[in-house]
Amino acid sequence: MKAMELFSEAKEIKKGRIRIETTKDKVEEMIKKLKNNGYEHFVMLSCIDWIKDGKFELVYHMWSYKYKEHVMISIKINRDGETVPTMSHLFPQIETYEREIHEMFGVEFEGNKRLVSFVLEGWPHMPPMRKDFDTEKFVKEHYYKIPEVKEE
Amino acid sequence: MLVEIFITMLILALVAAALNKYPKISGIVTFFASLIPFLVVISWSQDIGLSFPQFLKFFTLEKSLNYNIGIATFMLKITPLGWFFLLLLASAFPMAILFSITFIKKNAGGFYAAMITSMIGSMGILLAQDILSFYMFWEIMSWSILALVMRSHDKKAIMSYLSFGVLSAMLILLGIMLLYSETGTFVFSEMGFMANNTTLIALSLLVSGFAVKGVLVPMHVWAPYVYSRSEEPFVAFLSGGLSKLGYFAMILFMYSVVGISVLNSWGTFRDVSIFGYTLAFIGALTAFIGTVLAIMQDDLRKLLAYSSIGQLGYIAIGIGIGTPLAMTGALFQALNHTFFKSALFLAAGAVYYRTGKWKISELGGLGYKMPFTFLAVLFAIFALAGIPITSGFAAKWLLYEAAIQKKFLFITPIMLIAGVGAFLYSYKILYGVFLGEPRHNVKEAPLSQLAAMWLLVLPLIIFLIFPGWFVDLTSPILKWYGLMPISHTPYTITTSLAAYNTLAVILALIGGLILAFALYFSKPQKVVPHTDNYLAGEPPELYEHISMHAASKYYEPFDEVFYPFFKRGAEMCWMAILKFVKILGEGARAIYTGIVNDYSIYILIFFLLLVGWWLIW
Amino acid sequence: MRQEDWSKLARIMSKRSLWMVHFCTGCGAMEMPPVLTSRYDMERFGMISMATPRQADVLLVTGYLAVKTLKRLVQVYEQMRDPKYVVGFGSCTINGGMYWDSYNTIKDLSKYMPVDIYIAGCMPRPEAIIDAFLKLMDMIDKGEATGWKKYHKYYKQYKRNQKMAFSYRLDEVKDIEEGDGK
Amino acid sequence: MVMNIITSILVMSGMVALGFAIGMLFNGIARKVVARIHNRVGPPVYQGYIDVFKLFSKKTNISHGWIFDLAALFSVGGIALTFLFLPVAGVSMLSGEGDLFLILYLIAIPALGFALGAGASGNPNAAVGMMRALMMMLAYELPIAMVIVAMMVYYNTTSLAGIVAMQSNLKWAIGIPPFLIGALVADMALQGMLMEKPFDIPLAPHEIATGPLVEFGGKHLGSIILYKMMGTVVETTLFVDLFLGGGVVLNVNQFGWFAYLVNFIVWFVLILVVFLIAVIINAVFPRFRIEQALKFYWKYDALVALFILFWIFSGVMV
Amino acid sequence: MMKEYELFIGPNHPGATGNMSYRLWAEGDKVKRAETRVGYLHRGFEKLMEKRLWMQNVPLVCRICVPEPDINEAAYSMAVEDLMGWEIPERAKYIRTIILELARISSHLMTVGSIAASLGIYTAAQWGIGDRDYILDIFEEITGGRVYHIYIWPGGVRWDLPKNARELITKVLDYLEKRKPMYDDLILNNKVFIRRAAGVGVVPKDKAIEWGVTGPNLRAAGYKLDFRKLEPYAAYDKIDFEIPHYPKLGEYEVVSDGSDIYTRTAIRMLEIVQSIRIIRQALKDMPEGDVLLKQPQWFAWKVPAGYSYVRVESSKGEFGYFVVSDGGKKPVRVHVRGASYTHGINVMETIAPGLNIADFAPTAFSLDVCPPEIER
Repeated sequence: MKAMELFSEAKEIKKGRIRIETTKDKVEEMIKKLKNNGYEHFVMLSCIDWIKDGKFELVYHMWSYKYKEHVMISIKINRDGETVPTMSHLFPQIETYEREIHEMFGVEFEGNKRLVSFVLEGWPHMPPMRKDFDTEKFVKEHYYKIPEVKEE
Repeated sequence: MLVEIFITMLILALVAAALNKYPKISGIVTFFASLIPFLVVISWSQDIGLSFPQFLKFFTLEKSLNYNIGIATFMLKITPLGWFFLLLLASAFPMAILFSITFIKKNAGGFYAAMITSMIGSMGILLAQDILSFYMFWEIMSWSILALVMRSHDKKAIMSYLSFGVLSAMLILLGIMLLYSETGTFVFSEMGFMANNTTLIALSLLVSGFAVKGVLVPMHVWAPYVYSRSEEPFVAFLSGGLSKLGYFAMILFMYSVVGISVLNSWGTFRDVSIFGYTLAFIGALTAFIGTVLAIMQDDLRKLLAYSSIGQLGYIAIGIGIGTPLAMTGALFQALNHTFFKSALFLAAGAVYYRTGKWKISELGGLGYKMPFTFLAVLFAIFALAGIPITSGFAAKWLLYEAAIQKKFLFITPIMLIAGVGAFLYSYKILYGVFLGEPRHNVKEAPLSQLAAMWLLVLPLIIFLIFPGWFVDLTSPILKWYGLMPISHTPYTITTSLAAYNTLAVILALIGGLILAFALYFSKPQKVVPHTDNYLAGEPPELYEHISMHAASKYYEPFDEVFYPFFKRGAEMCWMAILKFVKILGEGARAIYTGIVNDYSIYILIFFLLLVGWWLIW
Repeated sequence: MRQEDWSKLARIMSKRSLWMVHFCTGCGAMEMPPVLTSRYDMERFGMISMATPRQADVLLVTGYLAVKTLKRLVQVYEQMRDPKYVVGFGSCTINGGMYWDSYNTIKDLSKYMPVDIYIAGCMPRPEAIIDAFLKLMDMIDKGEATGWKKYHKYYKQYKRNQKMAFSYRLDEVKDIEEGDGK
Repeated sequence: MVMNIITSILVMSGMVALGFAIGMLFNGIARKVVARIHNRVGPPVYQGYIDVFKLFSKKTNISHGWIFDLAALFSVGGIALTFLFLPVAGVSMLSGEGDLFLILYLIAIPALGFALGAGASGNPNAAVGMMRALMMMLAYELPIAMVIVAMMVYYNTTSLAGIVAMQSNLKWAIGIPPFLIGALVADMALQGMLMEKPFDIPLAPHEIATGPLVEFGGKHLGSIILYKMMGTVVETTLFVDLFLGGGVVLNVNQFGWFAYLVNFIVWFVLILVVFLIAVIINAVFPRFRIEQALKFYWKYDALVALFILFWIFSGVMV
Repeated sequence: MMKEYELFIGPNHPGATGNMSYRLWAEGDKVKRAETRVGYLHRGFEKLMEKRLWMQNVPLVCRICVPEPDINEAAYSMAVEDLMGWEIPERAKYIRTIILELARISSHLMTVGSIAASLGIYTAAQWGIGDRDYILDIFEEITGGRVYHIYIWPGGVRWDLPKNARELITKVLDYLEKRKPMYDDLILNNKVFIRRAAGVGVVPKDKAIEWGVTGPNLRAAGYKLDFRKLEPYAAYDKIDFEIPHYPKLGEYEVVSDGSDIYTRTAIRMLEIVQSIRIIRQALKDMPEGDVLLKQPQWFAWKVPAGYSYVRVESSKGEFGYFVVSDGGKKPVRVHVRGASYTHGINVMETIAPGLNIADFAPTAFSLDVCPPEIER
């Protein structure tokens, strides 16, 4: 069945692109349902930092080869202290996406055992993809302050 | 005098057993006891026609000893063949004891007593001139080995030894009975008889009985268990020394008792008797199978056990072919094997003594920690693999030449490929134990252990440069059998096919090394630890520990190709033999259950009774 | 022959036999295959790429360097044997190039290891790369490519800078152990 | 007497130097030929000399301890020693002092030295590479051993010099039908001996980063490369001695120094041709996995060799 | 004590597919466990793009995937066009098709060469990279850059093709068609190659979609799925071409079942043929006209708020751009889905246990793992 028929909250933003806004406790159910109804390709998991609202938006992208439809399930969580249950048991590649989002945004995924460092190594500062992390300032204070090698 | 020697050794064995509480003193006493056979051998050297200098003749010993008892005559006499094998055993034996002084800690008295009785048994076998004394000493030797195997407390080892020992004893007994019924005498020299089928059966039974000691396929099944479970000094002596008794007995019965003309009368193939050819083929098969199985092992002792099987196969090839070249080769291989395999087992013991590990995959990097052990092993392995840096090559070369001389088109490639296979498991030992990632922080082995190993390695280096000396050593045997000794000088051996000049090899090697050194020296160099290895750029300090030792399942692709064949083959062999043996084993166990410890004392009592009986009559 | 003659001969020989480390640190590595293969064929000048740093003479830093890569690069550089040369490749090694404000890439390679020659551009054309290598050969011939000596001489400073970059915090780096590099 | 010894030592050192020189030249030629197949120009033919010189002139040398150093010593020393025992263009330096079996075992000395060094570095890549190298050795030894045994029995000598002498007056072994097939079998084995594709499994850069060579550099690598380069000369010469009469075309007693010159040129051309065949096969094949190589040699190559054995066997029986 | 030993394939290793690393736990010659380690190329693109104007991001995006930069430009441009609601000129669509297909050929040539090289046929790599250079020459002629072109822009392409483009491209395509039998003889019909590649590194068919496998790797597993047909972009809907997929491997004998090294290589080889066909058609059918929408103030764009996910079929698989705008001058979030993200990490880690060490690098190469698209 098509996503529009499956979920009442689904809305089509353009041809072949469907957006569903929901809450985090319903996500697992929805992904399972979509997976069983022809949406078998999990495209990616994305995170958006809406700093003005104090929210992170997690977007689960799924695609159906059958209906040629792309579904984006979007949930919003608080920027600080809110955890999300992991979905890595549904699609194996979600584990990696969660690992990356954990590292880049600091979102905690409950139940994901592999939230170890992914891209960065020994990063002591705030997760860099957050909007309040100013990369220009960091570069100026870090890399440009490393002294040149002085030749005596 | 001969009797006195036996009695002295026995008394020393009793003393050693009595000193059970003081393992070191007991060991030292045994060490002195173990020197006696060696002195005896040296003192006999002139009697068998070797021109040793006079000062080596320590004391005069009677050469023979006859006792009559009712129906039969017991005769002991030194022959060139017996002398040669006694030399091997008598040189390996003290080294095993020297090694045990620091190695054996638990219940040492029993160990030493059993070791000495096994040596007494071997001496008796080598001197025996009649079937009865031969069989009696054979049993003494076998039972004292059992006592030593019992010390492992490993059911599988004990059971397999016991069942194969009984099998062997039965085969030998049957053979002896057949021979006796055919000739009506026990004395070897009186057994002039015709070539008929009974003799063939008797000889086949005897040879297959001896093949159990000589671990020829398919009688090898017990060896890996016993070799890999018992204590190292004993295994060194068992594999290095006692296994030669099987080959001694084969030569004795095939060429002395039965005689080459009788063998040939059963049919020949290219002037080699079919009987001998079969033995040679089994030998080649043994060499190949032993080698392949050795490559697959992870347990150091098991690897050495299978490599023993593989290397002993070569001796059978030489005995089977039976030409002067082949006999010299077989005897040379026997000598090499005695020294290098004893040294290797002792080195394995030393490694265990320091690290407490047998598995190759759990060892590693000991080469820098135990450099002298490593060098001893390296030389022993050169001998084992036949690299022309030790005498190991000469023996194999003689056997190859002998096979080509007889145009053995199918045995020679098998021998060659088994020789190459030896490189594989040798490197497994070298890499797995001594090279690779250093994992154990240990000291060099104790001095007595090192001394034992190095004294065993030394002859290999001496006979490398002067293989002619060895040929001198064996020429009395060849003459005794009416064969022409091969032409040689101290450092060259010439055959009808080619010549081998060790001096040229050594000088060229030295030349090559000088050349390499000239290219090599001068620049300063920096030694880095293994942690600074190339890890595809990954800095090791980021990781707690990076495991770099690849010794586990080292020849895994090889195993994958060969395992299916050998699994099935070994299984079938096992099934057939085990079923047969289990019945015997059950019976044997029924008699011997309840005896917990220290079999040696019982053996001693048995032996005392036997000797007493023998002396009174 | 005198010592100088020998070292002159050694320089002439080693300039015609530069072996590179096979390490694609950044996107500049995309132009290395054409340089090494049939179109431009650097083997004409004796240059081939080797698998491990132990065997190689030239470290080619092909493009931007993430801090994580810099750690590996330093390891590789220290595993190489003297004399060794570093070629900085692309604008990113000079000043960060396109990624001047990226939090994860270093901006100036010469702070962390001595660079013998830079190639500008994003990314440099194969012709530019060949030209740079010919210049490097020239420098070796004249004895000017002395980056490896510099690394030994100012080892402490280089080590300090590397540590500063690795830890992402300048205040944590205080004292550097003694040593002169490998 | 003394003069004789000095002369022979001089001749031998000259020959070893020549062997190394040819080995380095072969390296350059091989790279040039492969480059032409790749559609490129390739390095100059003297590139081998430059590379070796550079490696020996490196300033620091990183070692992994004395066992590691043994590798370099044994590999160069051992291969030079092996070369001395081969008859080269009919000139027998020490080949009268040992036979083919000795040569087969002498080749193992540098290999074992190399193996020791590779193992001593403690690098897993080196260990895996060495495992593959030893298994390759086991694989290709079987067919080549069968062919060699067949030749030994046929010529009734085990001496390589003897086999070469039997083939004088252009009665090359390759002209005898079983040994024509034998030469093909041995050429397959040679491919493995020279570690050229499809049998360059021990080095396999994409899999184990050049395997045993992984920790070698500077003079250590220089020694190993010298060993490899000389190894090509030794192995191709062995092939030429066995099947192509050692390149002897003119009788030395009859033509004097001119015969030496011609023989050397013929020998050089022959080993070059044998080597180039290997190099060209190398350029267009991927490499096997190690168990595939083992199966290839023990199944197909050895089967053909067994056929030759039976052929010779029936001949001998008759 | 650990029985396994550890091998690092990469970052400084000939068997590494770029600057990434696999940490292997192996025993004997078999891999027991593998871990993909990435992050050596991380530049924080997505962060940098949030700091730059919409138009400034164009030169940035092409750096994300180095072997095939044009798909990034195309996908980013399409996402912006999607949010803006633009319809680009017809000629621009055809030019985009030509450029993307040329890029696909160049990428596939390199991949096929690398797969062959990782199995030992260095000649194939030399030829492949040598022939790829002719395509780079075309790019240079059209765009001025060899590797990074910055040619496809939001609103079309930067400028029209040069006058001699048709001859140039046709010449190279003819040459490539002439070369193809040589490649076949060298690689796909080579008996030793078949021995090495068939049945190795298998991605099972029933798991392929669930694991997120896309592109040629998915087609090698037996699905006839291609985003050029499923969601046509540029001018693909007007062009007739086939989707090579297992088991329809054309002239190559089917020696394996499913997505193994051999089929993945064969699919790539067949796709080159299809790309040549597409380019020829596009060159023939291309209409005259504008190539770029007339848009003033390149640097003052304000893109309407919204979410847009745009995918293109790259040579490695599905390449997606998730672009979020809040109506400002800069994007709020650009998230790139590289095809290698699943291939390189999840699939490799799952299929690695039991692989031979010898087969590990060829498997990684045949999945065409490209690290910069993983970590960006």
